Amino acid sequence: RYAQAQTSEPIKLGFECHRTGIGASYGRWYERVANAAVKIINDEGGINGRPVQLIVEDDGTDPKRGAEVVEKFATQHKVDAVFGTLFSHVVVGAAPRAGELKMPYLVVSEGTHVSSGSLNRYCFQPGITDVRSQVTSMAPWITKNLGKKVTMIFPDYAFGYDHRDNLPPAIKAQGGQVVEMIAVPPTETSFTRYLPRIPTDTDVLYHIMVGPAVLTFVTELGQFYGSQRPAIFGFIDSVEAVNLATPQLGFLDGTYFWEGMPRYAQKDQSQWDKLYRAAVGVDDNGASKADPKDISTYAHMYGVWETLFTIKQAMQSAGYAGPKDKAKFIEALEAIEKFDEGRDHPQGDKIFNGKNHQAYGHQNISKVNGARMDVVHRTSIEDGMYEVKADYTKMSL
Amino acid sequence: MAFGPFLLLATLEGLLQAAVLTLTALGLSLVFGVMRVVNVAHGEFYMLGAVFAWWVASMFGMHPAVGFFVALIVSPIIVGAIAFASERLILKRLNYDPESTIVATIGMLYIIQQTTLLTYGPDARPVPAPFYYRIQLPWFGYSGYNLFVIVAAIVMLVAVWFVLSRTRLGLIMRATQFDRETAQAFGIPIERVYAFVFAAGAMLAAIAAVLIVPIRQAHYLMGLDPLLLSFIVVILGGLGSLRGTVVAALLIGLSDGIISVFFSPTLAKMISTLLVALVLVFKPEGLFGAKAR
Amino acid sequence: MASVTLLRTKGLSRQFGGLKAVNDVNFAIREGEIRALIGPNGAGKTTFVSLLSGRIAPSAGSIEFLGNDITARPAHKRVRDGIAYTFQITSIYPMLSVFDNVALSAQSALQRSPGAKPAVIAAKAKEALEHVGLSDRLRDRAGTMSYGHQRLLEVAMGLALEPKLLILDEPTQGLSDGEIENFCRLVKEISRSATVLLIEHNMPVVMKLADTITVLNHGEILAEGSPENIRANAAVQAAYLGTG
Amino acid sequence: MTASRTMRVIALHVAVLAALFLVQFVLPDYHYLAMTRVMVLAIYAMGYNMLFGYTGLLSLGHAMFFAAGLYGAGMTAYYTDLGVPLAFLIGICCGALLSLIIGLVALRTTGVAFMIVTMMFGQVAYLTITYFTDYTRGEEGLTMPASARNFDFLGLHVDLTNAVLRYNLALALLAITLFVILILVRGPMGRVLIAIRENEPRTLMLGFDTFRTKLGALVVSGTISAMAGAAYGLLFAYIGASFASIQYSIEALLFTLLGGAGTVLGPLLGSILMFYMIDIASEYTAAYLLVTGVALVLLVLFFPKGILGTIRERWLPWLP
Amino acid sequence: MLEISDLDVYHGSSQTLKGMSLTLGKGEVLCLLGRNGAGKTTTLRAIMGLARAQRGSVRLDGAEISTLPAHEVPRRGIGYVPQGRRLFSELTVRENLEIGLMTRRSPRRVLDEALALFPRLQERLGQVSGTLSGGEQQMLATARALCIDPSVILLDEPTEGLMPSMIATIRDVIVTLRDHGKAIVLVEQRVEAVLSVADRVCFVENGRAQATMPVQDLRDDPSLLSRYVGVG
Ligand SMILES: Nc1ncnc2c1ncn2[C@@H]1O[C@H](COP(=O)(O)OP(=O)(O)OP(=O)(O)O)[C@@H](O)[C@H]1O
Ligand SMILES: Nc1ncnc2c1ncn2[C@@H]1O[C@H](COP(=O)(O)OP(=O)(O)OP(=O)(O)O)[C@@H](O)[C@H]1O
Ligand SMILES: [Mg+2]
Ligand SMILES: [Mg+2]
Repeated sequence: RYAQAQTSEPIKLGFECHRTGIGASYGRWYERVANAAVKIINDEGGINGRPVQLIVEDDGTDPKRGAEVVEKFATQHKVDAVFGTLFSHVVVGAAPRAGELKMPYLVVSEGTHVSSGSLNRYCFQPGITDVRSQVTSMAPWITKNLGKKVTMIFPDYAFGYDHRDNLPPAIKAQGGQVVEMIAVPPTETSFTRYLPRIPTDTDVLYHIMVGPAVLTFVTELGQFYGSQRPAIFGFIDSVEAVNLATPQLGFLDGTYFWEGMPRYAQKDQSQWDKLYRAAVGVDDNGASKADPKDISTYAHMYGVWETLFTIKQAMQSAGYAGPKDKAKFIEALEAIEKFDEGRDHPQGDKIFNGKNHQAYGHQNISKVNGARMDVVHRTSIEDGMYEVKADYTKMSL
Repeated sequence: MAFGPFLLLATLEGLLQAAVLTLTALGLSLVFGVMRVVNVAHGEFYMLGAVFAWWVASMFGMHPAVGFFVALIVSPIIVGAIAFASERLILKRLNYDPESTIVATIGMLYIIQQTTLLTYGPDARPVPAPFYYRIQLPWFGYSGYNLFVIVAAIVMLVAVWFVLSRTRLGLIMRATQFDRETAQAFGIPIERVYAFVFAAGAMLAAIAAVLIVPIRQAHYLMGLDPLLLSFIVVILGGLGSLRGTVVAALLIGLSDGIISVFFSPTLAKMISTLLVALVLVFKPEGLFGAKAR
Repeated sequence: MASVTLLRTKGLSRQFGGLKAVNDVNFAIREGEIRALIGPNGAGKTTFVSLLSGRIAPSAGSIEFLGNDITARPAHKRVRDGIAYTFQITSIYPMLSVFDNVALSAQSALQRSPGAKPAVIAAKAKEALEHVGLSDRLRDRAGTMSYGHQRLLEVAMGLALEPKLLILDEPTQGLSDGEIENFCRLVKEISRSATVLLIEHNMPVVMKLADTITVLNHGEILAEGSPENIRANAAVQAAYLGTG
Repeated sequence: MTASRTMRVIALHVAVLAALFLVQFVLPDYHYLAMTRVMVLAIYAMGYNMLFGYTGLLSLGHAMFFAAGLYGAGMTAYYTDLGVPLAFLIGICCGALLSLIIGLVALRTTGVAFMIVTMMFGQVAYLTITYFTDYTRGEEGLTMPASARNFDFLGLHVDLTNAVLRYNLALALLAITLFVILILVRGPMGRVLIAIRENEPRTLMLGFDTFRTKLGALVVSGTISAMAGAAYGLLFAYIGASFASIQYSIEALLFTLLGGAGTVLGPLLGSILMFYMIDIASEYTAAYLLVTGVALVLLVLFFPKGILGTIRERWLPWLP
Repeated sequence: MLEISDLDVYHGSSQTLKGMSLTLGKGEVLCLLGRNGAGKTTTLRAIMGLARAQRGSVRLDGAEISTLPAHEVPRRGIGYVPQGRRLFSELTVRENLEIGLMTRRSPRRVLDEALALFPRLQERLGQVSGTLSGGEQQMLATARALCIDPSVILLDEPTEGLMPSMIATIRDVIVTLRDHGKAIVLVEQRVEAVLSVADRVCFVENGRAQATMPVQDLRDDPSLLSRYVGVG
């Protein structure tokens, strides 16, 4: 199958995976997606006629280990590129080492660290839209449909800051107002006592939580409010990998969530979503086909898939033959302008900005209807555009 | 929300945390007090308690209450058995040397935690509460189950207090902690006492975990927080003082909740941690400790 | 020289809860003497010397050493001033070698004259061990020695401090008769360069060594005088000696 | 004691350093980078050992000293243009100052209370970093700007992205630390530290100011840890709050206990072992910490005093 | 009733007991004399199972007890007063005594008898034992051992640190116990104290019983003393 290649040496891709630590739920699914995508790539003849070999290293969701893992990929496994990292602090911790080791580092983290230009030329985020763009595109719909006075609850942690920094201006731009910002320390396991801080005149409660305590958060919100509650809008991160059919979550019925890619197969499900679901082994409810109790991180993990196909695309257009072509590979990535919806990009079409290395795509807003979610609105790409100041291409390679 | 209700809520939450913390800390205190073993794996016994509760509850899926109460009995027993075995296999052979046992219990921590990750997985999983009852107060709603946890913890506490201060077992345990050799010379089978104490300590943590798991979910990393807090409570309360443990747990439970009425959460945590640390600095023997050891 | 007062207490008291362990004690010791402090168990002897050494703080009263008020001086400074204390309950470094135990004392003594070489410390330590007859056990771990030998080590540590006032709290406890004899000789020798305050229950030793005896009872001084006087004192016989 | 013994000790340490110097010519790339990192962490552990191994004070908040160096140096390099050498010095000073303050307060306690109090101060330090997220970016952290990767020092151009330079810088710092500690623990202070560990009341009654000695040990220990932190931040270009978390305090404890508390080389050995144990095990299983756990338990069963500690006890009593 | 033969005990690589042998009959006081470090305490610890014998046997009424776990030994009726008292220092006097009672489920009567011997303790039942004076602690240690209602009592330097009148009390107690038919092993440093209570004397040297003789022999020939323990 790899007949036309000068060499059948595999292309090695380092997958930096949160197998353990607080990111483990995501890591597990990221790994499944990566395996599925690589299988397809290899079945179709690999990249430039060479098979792709996936090398997985666990970073323990820890920035120090993350940096070590990047070093290990670069110098021991001698991979051609590294991808996959989710948690912001791990990305930020490992990025400098990737830059210095001249190792292409493609993350799937949503964070604004890539798009804001604070990392380096070797860091890319082609598979998933950054939080700033997500938030910007949500704001108009929120203010128009749910209310103008917004209270936000977010983790006092990197991921939360992207929301904290970007939501208020976006809401304000729509004539709304963020009336209270409640930062919850990342170590918190119980939230009830933060809830009274929510002003009574709040129209919309905007919540975003990560980590294992998310379910507690939602449950306690339910206990607190009962049936009289403001409109609630959340980022799906709060219930990623969590079964919506859990009795405690009944309270979420009628609330809204941002989803990168809709967990429940929609009526107008695209053929690409169908194909992608089948390849990864996810059923129509977003759970593992093997175990319906094993819920995926569906709204995010597509980013891994799209990143892998982006790598393939760029390597092919660069005629990538080995590590000496890394610069060409980077430039090829930067030269990408858009992705079309299709098998390689099942979430939808995207614009890619080669200057700040960030992709911009459509976002979904879904409503919880009796333990499933249905998309009620899909934003346009333009909704999420903002002025890009960063320019990595000015940095040397 | 007005200040009063806010305070009420913070207090309720503080009581809940204090209740669970007291039970967990009591287990640690027992092990530390009697065996002089700093059991770093204590939090993992707590975690195991929650995980086994999930496991039992999902096996007895007929009614949440059935699953829960079976778990309340079965889970601590399994955890106790695991603790018992590890005491026999590891700690005993180390002769309870303080430094070695720290390393060994860190090792146990990893073993338990990672085995859970391999088998149970990285997700947080809920256990249904035995009953669902929401108390609607004029300002907010509150879970009736939370109040049940507080009461259950108090009942457990009284039971432990009775055993420690009113029974022979308690006397034996207190004697053992001062002088192992002399205790043996008076017919106390210290090996059995130690294994029992270690298992009992773990079981207390497991009970606390089963009580809390309908509110907090079982997760393989959930052990760290209770471990650290328990240590603080045990030392702050004064070693071996049951009353101290309760008071310290209340203090810890209530302080950052109430302080967070006035400050932002992270700042509140900073201030309350600092305050508690300073209490210890100026009263190193703990609030109710006899004297510094 | 013999008449110079080395240490004096005025109204020294210490209470434990309601118990007056040491009660209004006025006490003075002259330079160069061997003073014995005796009294029933629980009379407050250990408490009294703990006050002198600064291990515990008095509830009232003052302590004067070489004319200076040292009541508020921390314990370790008193040691440097020259008040050394050997514990009634053996307190050594069980995991360290016998030599290191004593070397620590020697090092402390030499803090007063800085710039001491390790060789000097070693020499002083060995000399002190020689005195108590442990010089053949330098390398042994202190904790593995028998109780009696640990007591001797304790004394050696006191010696190596080169104190002006050496307080010995029941030093012959646990020593066999043979060792006691050596010990008496040792104390005599020490007394040539230092003042000794000796707490003892072993009456023959007290009678043989002491220049003056102070008897403590219920935290108060019951009697003070020469060995002969004390032996003849009816109150002392009743309170302490039993028969006499 | 004797001159020959001193020679033997010096020879051993010089040999270890020489070996570390020489292996750089044969180490494969990855291990080259890894060893650089391990050496910096070993410095941290050695600082820790100064307090725990020799003085017997178990601190669970040492990450705060590491973080003081990390942030002191890192924030200086990130926000000012004072230059890297000055930033490094500032990092060390931050650690020294912090350890002095913490020492004055925390040393009023002993034993487990000390352990808990330091842990809580450590938590406060961690929370402080996350509280000032506007400057620190909290958990996410900051990466060093390009200006902090290249600088001129004494007329030399230093490029911190150069792996060879980094390795040898780390080694130099390690060597300095090693000899400072060696001199301290073999000198009169070392003996007093050990005496405090073994029996503090007695040491006080031997006329030593135990509080001041402990404070000294804590400051030395904190400063060394801060130096490791400062070096870490500057060499690897990242500072983040997770370095101040309790896990990193426990890590130092673990390195020390594994290698042998109260031995000069123990923490170095412990750091190397622990790193490779995790690194190798993680290639085979996601549950590499399970392997680590089993290894720890086995180690402690057969080497109860840590590796070097047990070797010293059984075979080489002269080991410092 | 107690028979020890050929005990070897090691501490690490050094041998502390080298073939120690003793016998003790009912109602007899056997006194161990010897220099510091001779192995007297170790002998008692070996009887109690606290020091493990590599070789040799300890028989109580003919039954082997050296292989029992340490906590079984007191349950067979051997009471131990350790050197240095070793009380449960944070427990009260009463609790210390209760620990003794617990061992053999002894009746209350035993406690009353023990307290009758030491009226001083009666007054201080509620005090934390660590704060007792040295002499009081020694009484408590002895009383605690009596609480297990032993048939054999091992006393390791019970008069250490006691005032003369108290030494006399302890001596009287030992005599009383003997008269009650208890067998007693007494380790003592003070020869005069020994002479007045012992039936037989055993000189311990270098980990073995060098010579055992009726106390009368010692009274008759004080030079024996200097021969075995170096006292003139
Ligand atoms: N920390 C303490 N708390 C309470 N009481 C104490 C404390 N220390 C000593 N005592 C009491 O003070 C009294 C005097 O004790 P001290 O140890 O001074 O006696 P002593 O004369 O040395 O007796 P001995 O000859 O038995 O050693 C005793 O009754 C003792 O119980
Ligand atoms: N735990 C131990 N480790 C090593 N050696 C020990 C230990 N215990 C006792 N020894 C050694 O055994 C020997 C006998 O000690 P033992 O305590 O039996 O003497 P003893 O006759 O009771 O002396 P004393 O009259 O001083 O109490 C001593 O030389 C001592 O060094
Ligand atoms: Mg006394
Ligand atoms: Mg003895």
